[in-house]
Amino acid sequence: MARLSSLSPLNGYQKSIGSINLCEINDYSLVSLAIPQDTTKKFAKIIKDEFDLAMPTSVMSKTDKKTRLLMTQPDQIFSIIPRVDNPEEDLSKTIGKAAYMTDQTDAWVVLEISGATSRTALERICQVDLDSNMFKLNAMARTTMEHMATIIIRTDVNTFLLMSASSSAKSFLHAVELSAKHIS
Amino acid sequence: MSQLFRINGGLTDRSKPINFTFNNKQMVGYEGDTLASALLANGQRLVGRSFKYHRPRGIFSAGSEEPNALVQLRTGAHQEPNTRATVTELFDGLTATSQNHRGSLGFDFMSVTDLLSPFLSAGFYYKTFMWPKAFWEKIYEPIIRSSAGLGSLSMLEDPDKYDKGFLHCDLLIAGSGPSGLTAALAAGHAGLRVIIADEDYVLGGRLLEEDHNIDGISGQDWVLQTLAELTEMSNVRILPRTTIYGAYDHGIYGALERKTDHLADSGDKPRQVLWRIYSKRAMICGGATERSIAFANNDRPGIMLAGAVRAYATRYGVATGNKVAIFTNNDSGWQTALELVAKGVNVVAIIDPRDTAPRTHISGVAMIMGASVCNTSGRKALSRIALSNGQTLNVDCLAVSGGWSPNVHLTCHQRGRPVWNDTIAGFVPGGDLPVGQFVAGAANGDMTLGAALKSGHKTATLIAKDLGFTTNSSKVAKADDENFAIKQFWHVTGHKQRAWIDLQNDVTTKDITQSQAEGFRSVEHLKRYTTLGMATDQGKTSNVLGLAVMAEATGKTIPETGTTIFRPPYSPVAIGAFGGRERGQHFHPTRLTPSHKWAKEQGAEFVEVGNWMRAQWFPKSNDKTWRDSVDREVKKTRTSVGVCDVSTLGKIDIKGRDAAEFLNKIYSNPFAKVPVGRVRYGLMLREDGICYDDGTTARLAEDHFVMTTTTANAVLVYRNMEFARQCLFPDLDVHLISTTDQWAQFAIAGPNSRAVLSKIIDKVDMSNDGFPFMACSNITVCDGTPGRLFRISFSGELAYEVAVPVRYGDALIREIIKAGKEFDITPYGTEALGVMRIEKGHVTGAELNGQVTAFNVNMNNMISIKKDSIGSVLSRREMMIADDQIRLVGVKTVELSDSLASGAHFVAKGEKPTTKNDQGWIASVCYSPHFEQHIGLGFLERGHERHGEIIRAWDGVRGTDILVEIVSAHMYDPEGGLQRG
Amino acid sequence: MIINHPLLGPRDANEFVHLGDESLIDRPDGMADDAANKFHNYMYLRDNPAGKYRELWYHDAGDRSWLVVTRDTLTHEIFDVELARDVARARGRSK
Amino acid sequence: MRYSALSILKQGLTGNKSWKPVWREPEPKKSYDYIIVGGGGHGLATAHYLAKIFGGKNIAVLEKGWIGSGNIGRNTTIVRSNYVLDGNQPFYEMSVKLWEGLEQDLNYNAMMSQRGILNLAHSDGQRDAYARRGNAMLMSGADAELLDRDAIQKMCPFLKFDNERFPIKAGLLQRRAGTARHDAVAWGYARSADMHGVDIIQNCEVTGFQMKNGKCIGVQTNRGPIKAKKTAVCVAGSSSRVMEKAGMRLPIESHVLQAFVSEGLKPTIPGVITYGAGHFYISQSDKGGLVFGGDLDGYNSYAQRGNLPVVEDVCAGGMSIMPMIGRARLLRMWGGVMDMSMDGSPFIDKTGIGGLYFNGGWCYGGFKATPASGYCYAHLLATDTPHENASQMRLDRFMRGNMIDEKGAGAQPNLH
Repeated sequence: MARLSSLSPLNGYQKSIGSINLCEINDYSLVSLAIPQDTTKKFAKIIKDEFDLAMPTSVMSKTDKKTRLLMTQPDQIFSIIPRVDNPEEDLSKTIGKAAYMTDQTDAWVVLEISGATSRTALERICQVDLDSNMFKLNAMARTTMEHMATIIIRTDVNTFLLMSASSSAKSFLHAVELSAKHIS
Repeated sequence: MSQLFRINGGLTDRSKPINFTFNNKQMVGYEGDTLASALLANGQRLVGRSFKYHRPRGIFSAGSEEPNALVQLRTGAHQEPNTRATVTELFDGLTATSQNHRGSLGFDFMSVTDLLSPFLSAGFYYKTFMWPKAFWEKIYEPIIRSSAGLGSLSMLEDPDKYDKGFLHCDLLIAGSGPSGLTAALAAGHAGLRVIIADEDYVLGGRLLEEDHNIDGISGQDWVLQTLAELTEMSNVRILPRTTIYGAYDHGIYGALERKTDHLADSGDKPRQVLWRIYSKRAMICGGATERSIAFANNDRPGIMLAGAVRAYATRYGVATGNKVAIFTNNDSGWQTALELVAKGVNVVAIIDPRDTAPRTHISGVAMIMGASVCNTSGRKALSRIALSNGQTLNVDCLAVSGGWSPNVHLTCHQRGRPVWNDTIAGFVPGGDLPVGQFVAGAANGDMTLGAALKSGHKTATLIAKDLGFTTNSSKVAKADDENFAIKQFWHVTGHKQRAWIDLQNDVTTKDITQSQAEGFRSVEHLKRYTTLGMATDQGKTSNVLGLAVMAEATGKTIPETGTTIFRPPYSPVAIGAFGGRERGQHFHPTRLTPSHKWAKEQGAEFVEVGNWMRAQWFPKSNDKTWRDSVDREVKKTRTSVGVCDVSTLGKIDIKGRDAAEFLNKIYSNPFAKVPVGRVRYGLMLREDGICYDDGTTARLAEDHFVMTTTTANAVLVYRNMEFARQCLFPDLDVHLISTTDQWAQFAIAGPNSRAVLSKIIDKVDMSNDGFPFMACSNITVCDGTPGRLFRISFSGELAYEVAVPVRYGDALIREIIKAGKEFDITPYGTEALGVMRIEKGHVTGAELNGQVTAFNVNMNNMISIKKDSIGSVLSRREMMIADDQIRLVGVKTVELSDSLASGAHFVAKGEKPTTKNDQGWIASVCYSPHFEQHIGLGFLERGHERHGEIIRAWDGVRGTDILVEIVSAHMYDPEGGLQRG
Repeated sequence: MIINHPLLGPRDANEFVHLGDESLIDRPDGMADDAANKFHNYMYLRDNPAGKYRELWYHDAGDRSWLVVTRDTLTHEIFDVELARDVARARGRSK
Repeated sequence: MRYSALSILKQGLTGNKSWKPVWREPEPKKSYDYIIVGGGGHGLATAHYLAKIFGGKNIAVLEKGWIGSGNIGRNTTIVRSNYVLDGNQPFYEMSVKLWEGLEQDLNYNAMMSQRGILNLAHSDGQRDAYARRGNAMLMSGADAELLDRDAIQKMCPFLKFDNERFPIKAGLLQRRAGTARHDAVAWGYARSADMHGVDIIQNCEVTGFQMKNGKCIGVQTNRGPIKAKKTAVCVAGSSSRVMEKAGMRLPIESHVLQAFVSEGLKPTIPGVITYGAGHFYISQSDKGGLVFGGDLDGYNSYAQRGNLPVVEDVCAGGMSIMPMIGRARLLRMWGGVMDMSMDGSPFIDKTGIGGLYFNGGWCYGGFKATPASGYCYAHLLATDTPHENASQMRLDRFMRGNMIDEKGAGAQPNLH
């Protein structure tokens, strides 16, 4: 029997509005790593060894070319890695039992917004202060935009990753598109 | 009408004429005009009618404090009532009409109320309209309502767009007058992130309206120079047309920016943007508002605030009259006289109750000291004034200055109380300012230009230091301090006429004295009884005056009498702006199921369930009604097989060493010993013992459970479990994460469900022993796609739920349909789901509505007494387990042809439907294709022991009253053989 | 309002959900003999002070932390924000 | 002085010079039979009925500020009896009946305006819940109608019937519901109570209770001690603060509820309308202002002011159900302190301390309840037995498990 074909929340959406570029990112796998009580140090050492990355903080993500680590909750890390079929299995090879793993790849839609006026557009929906001195490169925040829970990460001066629930991806896209239209 | 009253000078662009109409009269103004300045330039005196007496009224002020000149702007769906002509930027094609009159503005039938005024004094309506009783609703009130109110809404949907936004700054400056600008300079130079906002479309505040010198150049040039400097600074954001309307907790300010109101067309961009500004510090530099003096008939068109007369001449190049007199109790009135004369306006006299004049003479102006204006005449426009010294003067404009009230509004928004200052005869900010807020300039009582410039700079510098910025001593702009001496002279007495205090609400000095006589002496009583300060201007020009007159009447001082504090907003804000950008499709986010695209292809009807769009039923061409579709889906599922997208159910991954122990505390029934590979139905209580949520939870590994919650409660259950995890059992090693959006989950139900699934699932022993009822397992489907399989049943049939990552959901539903073809598989929606669960007697939100106990739904045996779980203790309170409590029952109509409706109440045969005879109600109903009649679930007193009884289902609001038989809630396959088989 | 989250810094209160009095942490033992009384007082009776108040907030649109916020109910001034889990441990809810 | 068209005519012709104070300003006596603590709507109503109906004598109302300065002076003036539970509905229906005769009872026009309340339903489930409620209303002797979409369209053509998300499916209408002029209610009761000999004492703050072997024998005030045979607390908004002086903890939290009024407009909204898919309800005052509100801010507060998220949420709700109000301007926003009880329903009861009675926990439903609350409280004070329509509004109901939870929200005040 044919293997099931996959469909991303925005089906590979990409668009420019005025000086703003929007595109869906869907070439990743996302696994949540829950750290067993009182083993944070041990966990930190493992990701240092395995990913060569320091522990992310709840306001700063850590990243190299292929991996990005976010601390989404005091005892919870999101690891965003290149797309694999069964990421839980994949990661357990390196991390083993140091964390409880839950595949979250399909739970999120990831939208990249870039362009000279991206911040001006985000002003209309994002209540977090995105001033480059307050929200530096790789800074991250879990907040809300238009009643939708959102994770925002700065990946460049004018580039941000926006992560929101996959089931409401179309509403989320509408909110971001409209902000871009209103300021263009 | 040509612009007869235009004079030289001002900031309007004479090279850019603008056409507009007022009451359909074609007029011309210039770019830079407000509607008010253009109307005055065209000699339009009468612009509106007052609220109560429908008195003829003209333009009174030159700012947002305007009580009189309210017009209906634009037409059709864009019609905008109560728009202040004094702050409306003129644009080409602007149309405005006057409001609150029957018949023409010139002849208003309602002005009869003016003649009846003796009988319409303060609070008259509380004392009459009571007889005969029936007349109030039918006659009196409709009359009062239609004569009250000002402008009208179009009653059409607001066609404009709105938006919101969020700004952050170190220092927010409200107001761009002298103090605001020097503050912005100082803070900007120090490197603070500054936002300076002004409600006006040109920055500069009073410097635009008065002639001053700053640092040796004209005030207006200084403004331009300063703005140029500020524009250069990347850390300063200038927001014209932006009103700071409110001060909220912790440095948050509300601001309204008018984006396209000054344009003929919004060009599909937001009309206004509502900003939420997060500030570390804020400076209120809002200046001061002039007030009037109460004297007989002081409300006629042509009687204006002196500062406004000056503003129209200086900023707009408009003379407000051919013969102007000035009535002032303070020096600013004299400044007005000087500037008007300098601009060639004919000022005939200046009248001042003080004995000695502040200057020796002003050429051509009679200086009448120790006198006051005691009456005026001219019905639709001022023609003559009478003075206390017996003199009368023919004038068409009277400029009045009763002194200036600092604009303390934003300092009061957190209930702060201003304090009285005798020298300036006004209230200044008290000590209890909102945290982080400062006040400078006239708003703080620094009434002179020199002082304002200084205080702006000084305050901003202090703030910068306080925030840890180094302040390079930027130079302070310098200017002379003009005189501002004032005599506290509030109203002219010794007459029987009405002297207005609140122009819009027609509150006169008589109303105040009467209110005093009737015992309404506290300021709040005064306001409420007379409606003083309750109009659209919120008493900006009248509150202090009213207070002063009340103080006199009670023989107290003004501070003894009280202060008036202000509520947000500073000036009224369109409801549309507060509403923001979304009101239709995107009012709330929409959640789509993994099979949504496929279901749309099938022509499914959708229904909103907690933001999810769920397929309700799948119509087929030969279905005549929705019932045909639902019946078909139910029958097909019960006789062969059906499939339903159940991805909307909340799914929570629960992991950790202590996961089982944790669940044992969350669920009221035992969970500690659920074997791996098994599913258990769980009942969740609130701590107060009321049923809260239910669902199945599967154990996939020793330290891994997957919980399902109802669609509606998913978020709340998760929140409560986090509470238990973090606050009640902080040391348990248990971790939660929602996987609702991760998994596409389909229920496959019916005798043939096993056969269909076997074709899709990779190598699992599907036999009843291999995978029995309530089994669960990690699996792969369609050749290796990871998934999960649960053998659970909501329908009561042999049934499974299969889950794959959401991105495969669309493909999987198509595979399932393909695999089910040979069994004529049917997709079913929420309606069929509902029918089958009612037949089976499963409860949902319709029954578990937050009011019922486990006892009520006959599940109290599920509350383990061997352990301490959430809600168990309080679930055992006496009245929650009393014998006479309501119990869940099934109902069937006695007549097969009868139909049932939810919400009907149970009443015994032969009894009246009264509260006393109310025995319960029906919670859910459906037509059951299986029983071929209407059935339902309901709650009935002692219901568990009344099966077989016949009782009435009384539905008064729908006008039905039918007989039903009480049966067990488990109507379909009560032994449950089918789902286990 | 702005809540100064101990881990995330100042955040608009609209990201949070308010539950109520800090004392809701002190859940009585359901197996104790006078549990009925204890639970009644725990669930239903409140000091409801006009002034300093220690209350529970949940960072619903954020990191899902439960917080104990010390706030003045007359002025809304916030004095202190702590992680509820730490407070719970300090109040003796450890195993 | 009796009010009538004639009295107004006479006064008008003589320059409105001889209007008399609406109530006396007496000095507090040393002792009273009854002291009612709190000169708000409920306190003044209690005094009126106690004196006029139950023949109570020697009564004082003590108000710490000016009468009517509590929530009766800042609410959205809605009167209705559309509850579902038998612990509430008969009480509120009794209240509506008293409202209907109020003008004549008080000889004061509180402008009770029965222009109806319409609760909109946007789903089948909501419609059925309204049906259950409507039937409960009819059973209590109130009026109720379940309207379909067309009937609603005839009444309110300006509603957004085809909202893409929340189309209007049905509505529950109570025609006898409506609004009243809130301040006038307080003044009318005060005037009538005063005419029946009640001492209304403003600027008299109760600072404590006089206790003698476990009984309450009077109060301490900033104007000295005052003895009383029976002390009746009626200070919704400050209940916890006052009862704390008697050593009582209450099942009550104080929360802020905001309300809003627009600039004056010509007649726009027929009656009271509530939105079923957002937090929004609205009516129009006699002066033309749109009076509207929504949900609690959600946090405990005594500050009498709220914050922006709720303001925006309420207006967003309004715009989605009646987008024609977009160009009307919001003129004033304010907040009141709500006595939020643990199940959303009030208390009229003895306290367990002899001589001390309690009335409170009105949540945001206190205004409509004013007459019945006053009547039933007066009944309790005069007879020491609860009025049958208030028999479930007891302080011990949580101990017994007899919650009156209309919303089914549980023991969390900010959800009611």
